[in-house]
Amino acid sequence: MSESYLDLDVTVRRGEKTLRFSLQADPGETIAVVGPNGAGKSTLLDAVAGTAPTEGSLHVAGQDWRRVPTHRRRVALVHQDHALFPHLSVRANVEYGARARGTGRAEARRRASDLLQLLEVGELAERRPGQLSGGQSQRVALARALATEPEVVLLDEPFAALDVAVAQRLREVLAERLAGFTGVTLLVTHDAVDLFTLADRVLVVEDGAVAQCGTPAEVAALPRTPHAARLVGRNVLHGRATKGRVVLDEGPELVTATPAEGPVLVTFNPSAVTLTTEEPHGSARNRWRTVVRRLVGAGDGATVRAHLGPPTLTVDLTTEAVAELGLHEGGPVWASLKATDVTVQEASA
Amino acid sequence: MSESYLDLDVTVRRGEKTLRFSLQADPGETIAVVGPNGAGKSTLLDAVAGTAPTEGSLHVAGQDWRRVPTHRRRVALVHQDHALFPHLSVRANVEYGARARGTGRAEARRRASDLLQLLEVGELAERRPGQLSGGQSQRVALARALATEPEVVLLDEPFAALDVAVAQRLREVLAERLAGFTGVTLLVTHDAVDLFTLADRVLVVEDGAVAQCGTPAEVAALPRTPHAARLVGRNVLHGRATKGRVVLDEGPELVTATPAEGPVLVTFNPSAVTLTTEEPHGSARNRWRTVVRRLVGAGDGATVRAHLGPPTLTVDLTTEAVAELGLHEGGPVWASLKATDVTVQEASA
Amino acid sequence: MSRAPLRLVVPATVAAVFLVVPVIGLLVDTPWSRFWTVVTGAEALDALRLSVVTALLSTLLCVVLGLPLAWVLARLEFPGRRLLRGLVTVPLVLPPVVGGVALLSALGRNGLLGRPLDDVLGVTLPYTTAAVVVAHTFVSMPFFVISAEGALRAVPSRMETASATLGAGPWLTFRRVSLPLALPGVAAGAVLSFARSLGEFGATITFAGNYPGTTRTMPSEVYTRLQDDRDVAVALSVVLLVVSVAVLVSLRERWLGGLGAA
Amino acid sequence: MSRAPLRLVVPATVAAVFLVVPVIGLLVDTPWSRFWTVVTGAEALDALRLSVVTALLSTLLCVVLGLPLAWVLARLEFPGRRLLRGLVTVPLVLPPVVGGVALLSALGRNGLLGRPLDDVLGVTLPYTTAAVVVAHTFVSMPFFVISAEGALRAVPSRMETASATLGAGPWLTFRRVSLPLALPGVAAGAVLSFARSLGEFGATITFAGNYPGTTRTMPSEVYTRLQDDRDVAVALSVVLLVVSVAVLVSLRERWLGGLGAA
Amino acid sequence: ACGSGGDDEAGSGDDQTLTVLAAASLTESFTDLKKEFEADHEGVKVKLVFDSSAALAELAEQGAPGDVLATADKRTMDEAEANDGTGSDPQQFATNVVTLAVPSANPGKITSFADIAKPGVSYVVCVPSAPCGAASQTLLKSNKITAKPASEETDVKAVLAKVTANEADAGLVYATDVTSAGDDVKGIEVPGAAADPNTYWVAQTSNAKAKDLAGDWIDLMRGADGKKVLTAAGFGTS
Ligand SMILES: Nc1ncnc2c1ncn2[C@@H]1O[C@H](COP(=O)(O)OP(=O)(O)OP(=O)(O)O)[C@@H](O)[C@H]1O
Ligand SMILES: Nc1ncnc2c1ncn2[C@@H]1O[C@H](COP(=O)(O)OP(=O)(O)OP(=O)(O)O)[C@@H](O)[C@H]1O
Ligand code: MOO
Ligand SMILES: [Mg+2]
Ligand SMILES: [Mg+2]
Repeated sequence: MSESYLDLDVTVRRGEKTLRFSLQADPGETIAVVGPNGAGKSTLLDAVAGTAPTEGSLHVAGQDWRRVPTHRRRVALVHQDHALFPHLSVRANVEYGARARGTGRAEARRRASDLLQLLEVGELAERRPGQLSGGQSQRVALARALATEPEVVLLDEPFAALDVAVAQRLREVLAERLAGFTGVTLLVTHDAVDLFTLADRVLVVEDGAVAQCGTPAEVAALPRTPHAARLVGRNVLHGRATKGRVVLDEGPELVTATPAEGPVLVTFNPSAVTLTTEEPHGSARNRWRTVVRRLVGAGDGATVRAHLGPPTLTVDLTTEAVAELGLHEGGPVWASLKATDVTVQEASA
Repeated sequence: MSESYLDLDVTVRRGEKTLRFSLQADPGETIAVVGPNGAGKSTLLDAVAGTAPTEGSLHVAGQDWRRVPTHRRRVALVHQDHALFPHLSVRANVEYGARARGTGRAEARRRASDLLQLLEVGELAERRPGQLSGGQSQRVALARALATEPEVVLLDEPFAALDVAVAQRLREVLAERLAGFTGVTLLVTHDAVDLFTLADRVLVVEDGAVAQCGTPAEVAALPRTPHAARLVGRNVLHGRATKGRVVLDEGPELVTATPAEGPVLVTFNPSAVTLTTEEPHGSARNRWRTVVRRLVGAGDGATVRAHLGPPTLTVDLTTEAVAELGLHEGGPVWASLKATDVTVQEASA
Repeated sequence: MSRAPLRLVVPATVAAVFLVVPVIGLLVDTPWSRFWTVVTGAEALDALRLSVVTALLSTLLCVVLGLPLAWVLARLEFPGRRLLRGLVTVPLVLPPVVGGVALLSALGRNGLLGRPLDDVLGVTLPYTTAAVVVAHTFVSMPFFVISAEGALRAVPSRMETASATLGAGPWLTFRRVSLPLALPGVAAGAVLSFARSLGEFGATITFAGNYPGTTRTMPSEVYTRLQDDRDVAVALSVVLLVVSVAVLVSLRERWLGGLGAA
Repeated sequence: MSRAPLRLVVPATVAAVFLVVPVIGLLVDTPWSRFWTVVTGAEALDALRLSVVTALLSTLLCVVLGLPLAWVLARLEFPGRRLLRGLVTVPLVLPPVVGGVALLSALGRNGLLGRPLDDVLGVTLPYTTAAVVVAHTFVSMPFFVISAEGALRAVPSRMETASATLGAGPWLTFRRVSLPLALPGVAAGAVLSFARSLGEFGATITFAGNYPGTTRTMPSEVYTRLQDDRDVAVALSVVLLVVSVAVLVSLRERWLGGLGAA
Repeated sequence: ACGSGGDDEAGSGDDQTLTVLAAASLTESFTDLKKEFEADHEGVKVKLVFDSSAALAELAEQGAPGDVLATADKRTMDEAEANDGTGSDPQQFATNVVTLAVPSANPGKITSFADIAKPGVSYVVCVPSAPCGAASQTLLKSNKITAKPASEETDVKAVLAKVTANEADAGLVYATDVTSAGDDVKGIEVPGAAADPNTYWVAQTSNAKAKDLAGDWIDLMRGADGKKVLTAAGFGTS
């Protein structure tokens, strides 16, 4: 018998690949699952829901779920492709789960109406899924999952097709719901915002295995995989370290403040990089002549992507700085970076 | 005969709704199509592709496309739900378009291999779509569309299911492809990054009609719909203006520098808001006592969502500022905003 | 809608002509002057009523028993499934008269099941109206099972797993998801088996005989009248034809309407 | 795989028993001692060969003509489509003997099409092997068309529009997308029509006659022998049964294998 | 319930119903006799069950409902008797003579039996296993005709249908068939046919419930009224 609310240690076969996950979670926890495409995030959810053939152990609330068929596991799953029933109205789709678990007709209907209202698709209740836009169908799928009373909530990129405003509002709606929820939520996402707005912990999955598990702040500060690093917005470079220097796999050398040996991952924030038109003479020990590859302005900040040999740096600047430096795509520029701003860690993948 | 490369003025019926679009585009232009869920973005693409029944006029390169059946229109469409052929391998899916348009077997195969490689799914060529993850299938759909030689490229949220790193790389790949492309590209997106990295112009669609059309910078500076404003990251409030003051629909009054009358949209950047623990005594003419609703840290910046009566403000701060102010969720705080930082425009919707 | 390719429209037209012209020929040959007297004769009406009732009953049996069988073949993995599917196809290829002989050997007074049935319950099946229904069902159930199995197989398994994650057990999933999604194919199967029952002759006459009022269905009536008056037989066939198309149309709409809205 | 609900397994078992027991009865009644002599008789072998060949040819015709017809019914909007579908169903409900009469009235020497055919081309169809194929096709094509139409309807229209946006015209879309996706249903339809052809008796004997070697198929042979020696008839039926199941299995695998990989 | 209900209605349990199993070629004459019989026996209903003689013999052997069995040849009656299907001694009640039928238009220009051997003439016969076929074989042989038929039909009505529909130039049928076809066909005598007619037999079934009525029916058939009806249909009743 396990001590955690959710205690999982499973292997799943997908074609020739074998994926292996292990995870413990406490009641009320929301865990963001992140990782590159094809890492196995959806597969992990399938394993918990019992919709993929699974070996190993899986306990929820002290119950051995490997002996419980899918329809008796109290899960709520939002499929990545929604999987709405095409022959049922939106309302009937949402009522389905409650009805299947024995809720009365009136109560199921009330719950469905409330949820559809909450997700701002109340007026679509009588439509068929084929008559919905992508984002509308995404919201109905979310409503359908939330209409049941699950022990485990499994959300596979629930905000992917949503417009910004709705996504933001739904994050808040979900945050409120999850705050009062005593089960465990697994939320697959490619959006860093979800990590910081919804998650208690982040599970980083890479190549069919768990690569890291920690609080959002921990993962943001010290991401262990290139994907996690990029997700939280850091620059990521690969190289080999010897005595405080890192020879990048493609490109120049880099001076760091952390001693390390062997293959490493070097990460630093986009705002840690300073751009100048003249060669810089400050304290920054790393300086490279590069070329502005792309210049992107969003709101009143700007992002510069600069070539550093083949690797590309992402640099954040204010719009004024861009104007002052007279940056333009294809133009030359000096980039400098303090050794102390660089994080070095052993390469995990 | 029209003068633009793409000249479109159509109405499309969807259920009881009638949608109406009009748009002119020059050769080589990439137009981002943005708007809330259900606004009609996918429908616009369908109208151009000829896969939705359409009235009105539609000319491409001087040809009347309303008389051209879909399969003779040289379009490349990435469906929001991918619509890969489940019975064909990934490779055969990608070869399909080229083969249908008469390209030889070897050439089609070469092109498919190149594209799959480019989109980093080369090793999945022999798989069936049912054996792909969500993001893998998204990339295959993109490859399939790009393998043809279209006059018009229609991309419906092509990066939606992609992981951050891949999305970023594919944006660059796409940017390069589109740079050399002489046709017109319509790119539906919910991500502001796409506006600034890929688009020459932005078409804002709202409730089945074009609400705004301009360069990304124009739309970012003066978004005409709440959705566009939120997309580019601005705070959006609704209210009624009288003599330089705006009475917000829900919440306090606001002083602005722009004279206006009647219903208005008030927008300002998250970084224009200053937070203090004491009542501020500076030049800022708008100041409110509010409560920190959520506190979100990403990388080394932080976003604060604060209650202003019912409307919520988004405020960007540095992590240090958060620590200095001792902000915590539920804690009180003063927000101030200069009248000159506020943009006022007549409400369009 | 893009234009229809000639490569499809031309053979389709040939097929339609091929199927329709003989029916027209039949209508041309019909003795319209005597038509009314013929079709309102007591015997003809009896046979018609019997045919429609037994065909509907047998369709009902096909659905009630055949749908579960189709589901088992489509969804369960068990040893001998391929063999079972093969065996289910067998009545399809049996000439109907032989089907009747086979039914006698199974359910006749001295049959494998017929003898215990007779000894224990005192029920003899052959030569009764029930035997007509049994013969129809035996001949037409394979049509239903094969159509329905194909339709059930075509239901995406994602739909069924989605239903399971929402707490629906296999039975509820079958009833509320798989069956509605497979409905067009299932309905087509029911149409096929109803039609086959209506036209069936060989197995019925062999297993159930040709007793007016109890086992003489329209095809048997037509066969009988073919012996003495070909015109009457043709007129009866036309009636069968009209009635069955009418039943099919109303059945199809009632059924599809009813289940679709459920 | 979750457990099978009894509500489905029990009726499925009843259905399977109902379909299988008569076949077992037939096997029990088979005169095994004379079996070999009977089935290797020249007449039996002739009839068997003829049956298999004509049934295969007619299945081919059903597919070649019926598939386009199914597509037209499933995908084209035109006035009279519902009527056409109704008419296509008619041969299904016609008792087979009447089907034969109808074919004679259309394609016989004095038939609507038969007379011009005879006058102009000097071709008379009845009593030839071709007539057997025609009779089989007439009776079994509706089975194919209804199954195939259902399967084509079930192909999501998104797949067809996706194909069109990739530059594929309706014909290519049909060949490379709609047909492969509908293949299970289409194959089931072909199985049904092949099986129906193999067992068909009434229409064949009426339209094509019963001449050994050219038009006497297995069912006619069986029927003929039923008049004088029931044992022989049963033995022949068993042969028909075994051969047809063998053909079905190999056909099914070849076809599904072949097209699936295309 | 349906099973036993059907059984009752089929009539063997009810004295007021007489069920007659009759060869298909007797359809017209027995339908006439039924009217006469019902007029003579108030409250009695006659059920006529037509099928091939072999199928009827099978019915009698299986104990299917039926009081009287009338077959179109001796062999099937013998078979029924041998398998305990009969409840009284079979009696011959009619004969039928093989005749050549040609369409009234006579496309083959046939005037004698020997003409069917002319090149280009298509004729049809019954299968040898059917009674009419066996008789035809004998006659073709005795008349030294070797030309092959276009088809061997399973029963004589199928042969007649081919001739009436003008699909065949000639067909070997029974005299009764020529009579029933009326103006559609012409009959041509077959040399030697009258000497070796086909015989019709009748008996009570072993399962007969309405034994008295069955006797009455057999008497009617074999009496003057029966002979009149049978003769009118083209049977011989000597
Ligand atoms: N049926 C299958 N057969 C073979 N391989 C499969 C099958 N289904 C999935 N896979 C593979 O298993 C791996 C994990 O897939 P999964 O869907 O869990 O990825 P994911 O992390 O959800 O990715 P994404 O972000 O793209 O949705 C992928 O590499 C995928 O290609
Ligand atoms: N078949 C249909 N019948 C009725 N209404 C439909 C149908 N298809 C789409 N709609 C409606 O038409 C509107 C436009 O849909 P469309 O798919 O173009 O939206 P969209 O802008 O692409 O949204 P999203 O961002 O959610 O993908 C929506 O309100 C949708 O509900
Ligand atoms: O093939 Mo049949 O008995 O004539 O239906
Ligand atoms: Mg996934
Ligand atoms: Mg859309």
